[in-house]
Amino acid sequence: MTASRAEATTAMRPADQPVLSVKGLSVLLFTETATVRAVTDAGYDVGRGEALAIVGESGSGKTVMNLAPLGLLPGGVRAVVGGSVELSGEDLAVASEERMMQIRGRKVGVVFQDPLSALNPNRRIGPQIEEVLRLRLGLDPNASRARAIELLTMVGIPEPDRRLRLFPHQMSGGMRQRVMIAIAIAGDPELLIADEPTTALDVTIQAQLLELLARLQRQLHMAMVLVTHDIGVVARIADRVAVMYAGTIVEIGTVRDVLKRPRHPYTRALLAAVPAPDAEVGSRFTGLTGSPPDLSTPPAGCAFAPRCVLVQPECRLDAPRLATAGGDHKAACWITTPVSPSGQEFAR
Amino acid sequence: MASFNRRDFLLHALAAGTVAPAIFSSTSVFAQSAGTGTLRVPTAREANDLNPWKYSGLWVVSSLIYDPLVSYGPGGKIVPALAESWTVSDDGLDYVFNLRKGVVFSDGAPFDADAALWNLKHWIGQSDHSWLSVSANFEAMRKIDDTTIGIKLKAAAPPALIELTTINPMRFLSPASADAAGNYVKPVGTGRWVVVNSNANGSELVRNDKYWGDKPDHDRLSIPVIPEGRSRVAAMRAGELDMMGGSFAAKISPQEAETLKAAPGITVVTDMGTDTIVLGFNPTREILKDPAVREAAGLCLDRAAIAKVVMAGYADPTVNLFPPSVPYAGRREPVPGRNVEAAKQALEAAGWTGDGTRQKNGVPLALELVISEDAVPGSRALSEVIQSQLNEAGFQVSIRQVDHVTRHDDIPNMKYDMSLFITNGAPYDPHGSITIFFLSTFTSGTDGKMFVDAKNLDPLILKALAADEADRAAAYQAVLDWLRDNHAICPIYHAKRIWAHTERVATFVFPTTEYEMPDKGIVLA
Amino acid sequence: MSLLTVKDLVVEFRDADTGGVNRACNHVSLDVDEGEIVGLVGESGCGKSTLGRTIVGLEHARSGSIIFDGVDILSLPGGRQRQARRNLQYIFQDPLAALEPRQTVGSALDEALIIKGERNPRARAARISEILIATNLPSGILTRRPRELSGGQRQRVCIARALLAEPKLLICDEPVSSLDMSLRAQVMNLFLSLRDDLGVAIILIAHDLSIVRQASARVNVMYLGRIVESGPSAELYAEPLHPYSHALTSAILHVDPDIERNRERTVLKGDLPSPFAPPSGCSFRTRCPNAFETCAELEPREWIEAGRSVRCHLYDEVETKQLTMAY
Amino acid sequence: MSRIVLRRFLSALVLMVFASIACFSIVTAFPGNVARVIAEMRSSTVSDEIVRQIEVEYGLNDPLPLRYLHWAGRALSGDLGESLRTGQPVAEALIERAPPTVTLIIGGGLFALVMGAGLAFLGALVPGSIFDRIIHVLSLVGASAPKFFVAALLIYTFGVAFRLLPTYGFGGPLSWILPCISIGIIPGSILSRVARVALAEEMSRQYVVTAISKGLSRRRILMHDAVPNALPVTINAFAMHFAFMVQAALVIEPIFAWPGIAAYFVEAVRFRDYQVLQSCLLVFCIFFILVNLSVDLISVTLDPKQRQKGLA
Repeated sequence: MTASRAEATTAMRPADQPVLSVKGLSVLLFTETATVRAVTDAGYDVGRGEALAIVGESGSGKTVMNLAPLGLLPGGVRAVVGGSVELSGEDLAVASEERMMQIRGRKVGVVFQDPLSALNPNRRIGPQIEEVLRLRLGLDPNASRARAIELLTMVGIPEPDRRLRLFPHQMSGGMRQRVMIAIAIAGDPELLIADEPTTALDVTIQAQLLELLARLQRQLHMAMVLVTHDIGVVARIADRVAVMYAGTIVEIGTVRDVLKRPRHPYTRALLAAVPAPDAEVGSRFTGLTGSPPDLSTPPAGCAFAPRCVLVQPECRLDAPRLATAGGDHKAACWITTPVSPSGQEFAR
Repeated sequence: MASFNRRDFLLHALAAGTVAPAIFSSTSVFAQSAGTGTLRVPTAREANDLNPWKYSGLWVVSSLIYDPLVSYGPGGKIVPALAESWTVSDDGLDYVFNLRKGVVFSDGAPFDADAALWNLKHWIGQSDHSWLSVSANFEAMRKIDDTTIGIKLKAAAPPALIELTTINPMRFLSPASADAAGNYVKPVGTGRWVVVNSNANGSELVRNDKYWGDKPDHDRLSIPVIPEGRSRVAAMRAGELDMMGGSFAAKISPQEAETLKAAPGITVVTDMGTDTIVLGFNPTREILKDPAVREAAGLCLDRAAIAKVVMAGYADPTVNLFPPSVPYAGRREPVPGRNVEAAKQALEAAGWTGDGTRQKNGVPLALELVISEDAVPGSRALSEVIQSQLNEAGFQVSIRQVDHVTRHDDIPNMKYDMSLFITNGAPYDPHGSITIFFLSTFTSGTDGKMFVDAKNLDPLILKALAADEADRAAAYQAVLDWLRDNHAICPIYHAKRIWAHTERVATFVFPTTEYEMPDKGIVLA
Repeated sequence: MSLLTVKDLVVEFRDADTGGVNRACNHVSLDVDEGEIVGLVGESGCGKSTLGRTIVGLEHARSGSIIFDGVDILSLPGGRQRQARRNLQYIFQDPLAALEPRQTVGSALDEALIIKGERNPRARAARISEILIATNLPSGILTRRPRELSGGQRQRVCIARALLAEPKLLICDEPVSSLDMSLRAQVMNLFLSLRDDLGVAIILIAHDLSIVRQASARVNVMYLGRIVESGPSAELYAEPLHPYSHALTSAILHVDPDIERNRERTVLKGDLPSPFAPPSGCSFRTRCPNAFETCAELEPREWIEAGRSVRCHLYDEVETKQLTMAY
Repeated sequence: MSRIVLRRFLSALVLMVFASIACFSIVTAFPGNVARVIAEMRSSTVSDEIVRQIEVEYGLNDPLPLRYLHWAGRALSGDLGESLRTGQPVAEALIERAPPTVTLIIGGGLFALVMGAGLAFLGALVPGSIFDRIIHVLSLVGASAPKFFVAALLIYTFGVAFRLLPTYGFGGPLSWILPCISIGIIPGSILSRVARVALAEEMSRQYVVTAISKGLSRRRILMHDAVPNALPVTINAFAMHFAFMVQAALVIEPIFAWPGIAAYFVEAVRFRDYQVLQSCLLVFCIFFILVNLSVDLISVTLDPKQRQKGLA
């Protein structure tokens, strides 16, 4: 596998170079009471025009994995990031703070979960969009205003010039999230990270925004990382999906591979927990027993072992790594996806 | 300011540049200005109303502006002031004053018989001023000629001349400065100083170039108001004041005196005080009617220790009612040491027995000592010492500290067992304190009594007050002897007069009384 | 028979500064039978929480009646109302906010029993251990504080506390929306067992439609203070009558990407209008893909047939005919 | 918004009425015979007859509510009576003594504001820097040091030891420095802490993460987002301490021999000059209420939610 990947890299034309390339990413979080290994040895690529969904329960590390390398963790949280995160071939780990500001403004756009708290409540929408246009793109006030109107139109906000004068609380949740998306795409980024973009919204609004995100991604030819816990959302708009559990990617592959032929018992359990549209009314819900491990004291062996229906004694000894389950579909499970005899998976 | 071009701006900037140093050099209104002729002396309170016929103004400031007919000289000698000479008839009822010729008020109005009588009319014989014997006994006054006036009394008032040396309401305002109805408008006198302004900040005075006598050595006198003792000491040490002190200007506590003494360039000067701190007994209280109790209290006091500890040595221990600086102060009595044993014996003999708090017929020897810091500064510390010294002999003394207003309610109404009093001092003594604190028939309404005995003491007092000069010393001595023999009061100490000055003051001369500001004889370096 | 009958309930909020009126419940009627789980769905701001809160007495009703267990609550004086609502319990969306942070689970549960009037500590302990078993909580949890619990445990503690009052009806306002999907199942299954084992009736207020569908026998769909459609949940989901219900059910995402990407979805345009200035006529008309002139002029009446009801002008013409999807 | 403003104004008015009743009753409830004090001011000799005469003259024996109405009525027309001690009209004295107090309160307030906000801003710009440590130390010292001690220390250092600044007196700008610092340093240090915490809290909010994701610098976010948003909390805290500066002025004015309203009050307390006491207390209460009112109005203006609501 190593050899084939190396070949692939050299064979890749610059145009096909992944927008985001993450290798061996680890994130340590320092909270007041403990040090938490929030992400362990994660790796994935996202190409131009591709949407990668990252699913998992809360606390699985899916948000931290995406935001920590960009320095976008919520205030007060200190993090140490290991491994490499390359954006269009540029290693973020060695970028200066000044360069990071440019990268954040121009190359990456981020949409956060709760649009109300993600916008400054005491400033009008206009300045909040325009400041990035002026400071990062160097537009003059007239141009930035025109561009802001254009952006609001792009995200489907009617009467954009009037809306620019509103405060966040004067808009609905859906409108606010559209504003947030407008801000995220303002710098014409190559990568859009959407962190649970529809979770805080009503179902009818969720549907609108998923359509919007999918359309914008196609239109602007962006790479997109979509962090979500809703498998339905994944099924709707993602190309590929990575399933996270306790800070590690336990399964990754195309949406069709992962959702229709899940390898990892955790992926299977997640899918089973979604109520079926044809389930009998009044029938019991399917869920997982137990709870995720405490990442300040990570367990030996497979982190999912205590909750796993397929668990075997060896699962508790050594943590499985991602092994191919056919093509790009990989899973980290000793039982369902044993490492191929060649042992090449260990060579990383 | 419609157009403000660059040239204007530069002009303004230039002006600001020249003005700024001026602003910053006169950082405080009282800071030393370019001339060296300003003497800076603080007072603790503002001068307020300088109306010479009212009592609300600050007398130390009034004393600089207005002159009396006669002045209080050293040892209580009456010396000429606006009156060059005077005669008193043998019956003591007719006073004739020959006014100094050529004296003018600082506004140019002449001081003559008319001006003098105009002033006297404003107070003499009126009820508000009846505490002054010259006013209480006033019958008539007349202009004899342009520079001679006469005052006629109904009855003899031996202290009359001394009273005329005092400040309010005795002193003379320019009739030209009054309004049409003859009411006070602004402070204009014949004194050495002229008021430039006087407000809550303080008073600014300039030399009166029309003054009839020796004019001041310096041309300005600045009297800032600094209420806090700590701040006055700091200002003095910072070189922002030239001198300070006095009972009524800006009192220096013994502790502050020590601080000032230690500061470089500051000299602390002291003089024998003219007043006395007295532990007085309420003679209407049953317990205190027993002379043994009063005697025992006196025996318990360690006056020397009190003067040394409470007053840091700025006091002379005493058993005399008046210090020698007051006329007719009487024979000096030796200050006895403390004798608790004698006190105990005196109490035992009088029937006060028992351990701890003594009792007699089931009545405990418990007394309340009412004090007020406003009336007698340092009362608190002094009262605590008294309390502990008396307790040793079997007294039980409780201290009640009250404010100014309560004291002025309780003391005149005799709501106390013991209290600390302070004699009036020069120029009011000895007649003032003898009358106010001991004469049973006199009510000042504010001061209370140190002791009264209508039957035995009053005749002695009346005799002393009426005595002519030849008999006066003996008559006062009789009063003082009676007080001593009856253990009527416990004088404790005479506080020293304390002033401090910097090296800017080359010569410092104490004023004759504490009611005045040091002025004559002050020479700046 | 009906355990709870809400009839023509009107609840209004007045904005103190503008004086505007928000009619959060506009002549709402609702029935809950004993031992029945009834779903109440709609977007935030549609009045579903207000309805629940008014039933338990957290909001003041302007008019209408709430008949619970045969008693017309709103006709009673204040003190008696509380008494009449004794068998009604409310479960909040955010269990952390509903629990006193410094209080241990044990004392929170104990307190609920003391309020109920149980004086005997031994009896209280026994009752608490029963309830822990019923809510599938470990007994070690009694000494812990809310922050030390997982989200699912917290919500189950809230439910346990509510159950100690031996309610006949639980009103659960978004009980699982703050929980991860794996935990939702635990809590939802608990509700189902409560109904089966204890006969507790439940009003399930939620915006997660798939969960409501599976749990409740009947579903009510609310829009801007009105119940626009109600009916047996299987039928309502399979064949929604109201265009709004149709949009809601259409918003349920399928986990199979092949199905999900190829199905037709009704995506509503725009947002919920301001409840202070609802549209004339049918309040849904501004977002309705089927709206026509009448919708702006008249408020639709309620059409009822065979256990299903709908408020929509699309059914004006079919009137007596069987209610079927008319679009 | 006008509705909110009107409501605030009305409640301030009602408060003022209550405050005036409180001022009046507190002062009249003091022990001691006021009439005797008045009599003493007129003459060294006080007879019971004069005292009774004064009681009638000043209506001191009237029932309290009547006396209040009299007093309040005259106060409304600007007549606050005359000082019992000096005979000066109190209203005139208050106007005369306003400049030092106004200078002290405003100067001290400005110092506190500049010091508090400045330190907090510098601290927030580089968390954990020397400024943060200064804030920490100051807030500890500031909360415990008595005002007179701070003043004494400043007087000794700048007046006595280095003779850079005047130790007393109300004169030119240089004479304002020490008193304003003395009165402002404690609220300033408390404010620095409050503002620092408020800024830290703002900087930990999600919208700051958004701003960082937009590629903005920390300084810009601090200036454009955190500072404006931390303002209401800071202003509230500042206003509280600003209002309490009146209390500090009671100490500071006498120490620096500033003839202000607070010093006037202190002296009036000593002599139970109850006309002055009532008026000063009333002035203080009105100041308190006005400060509160302005904070309320500022908060309304700063909060777009309230502002918009009113406009709608």
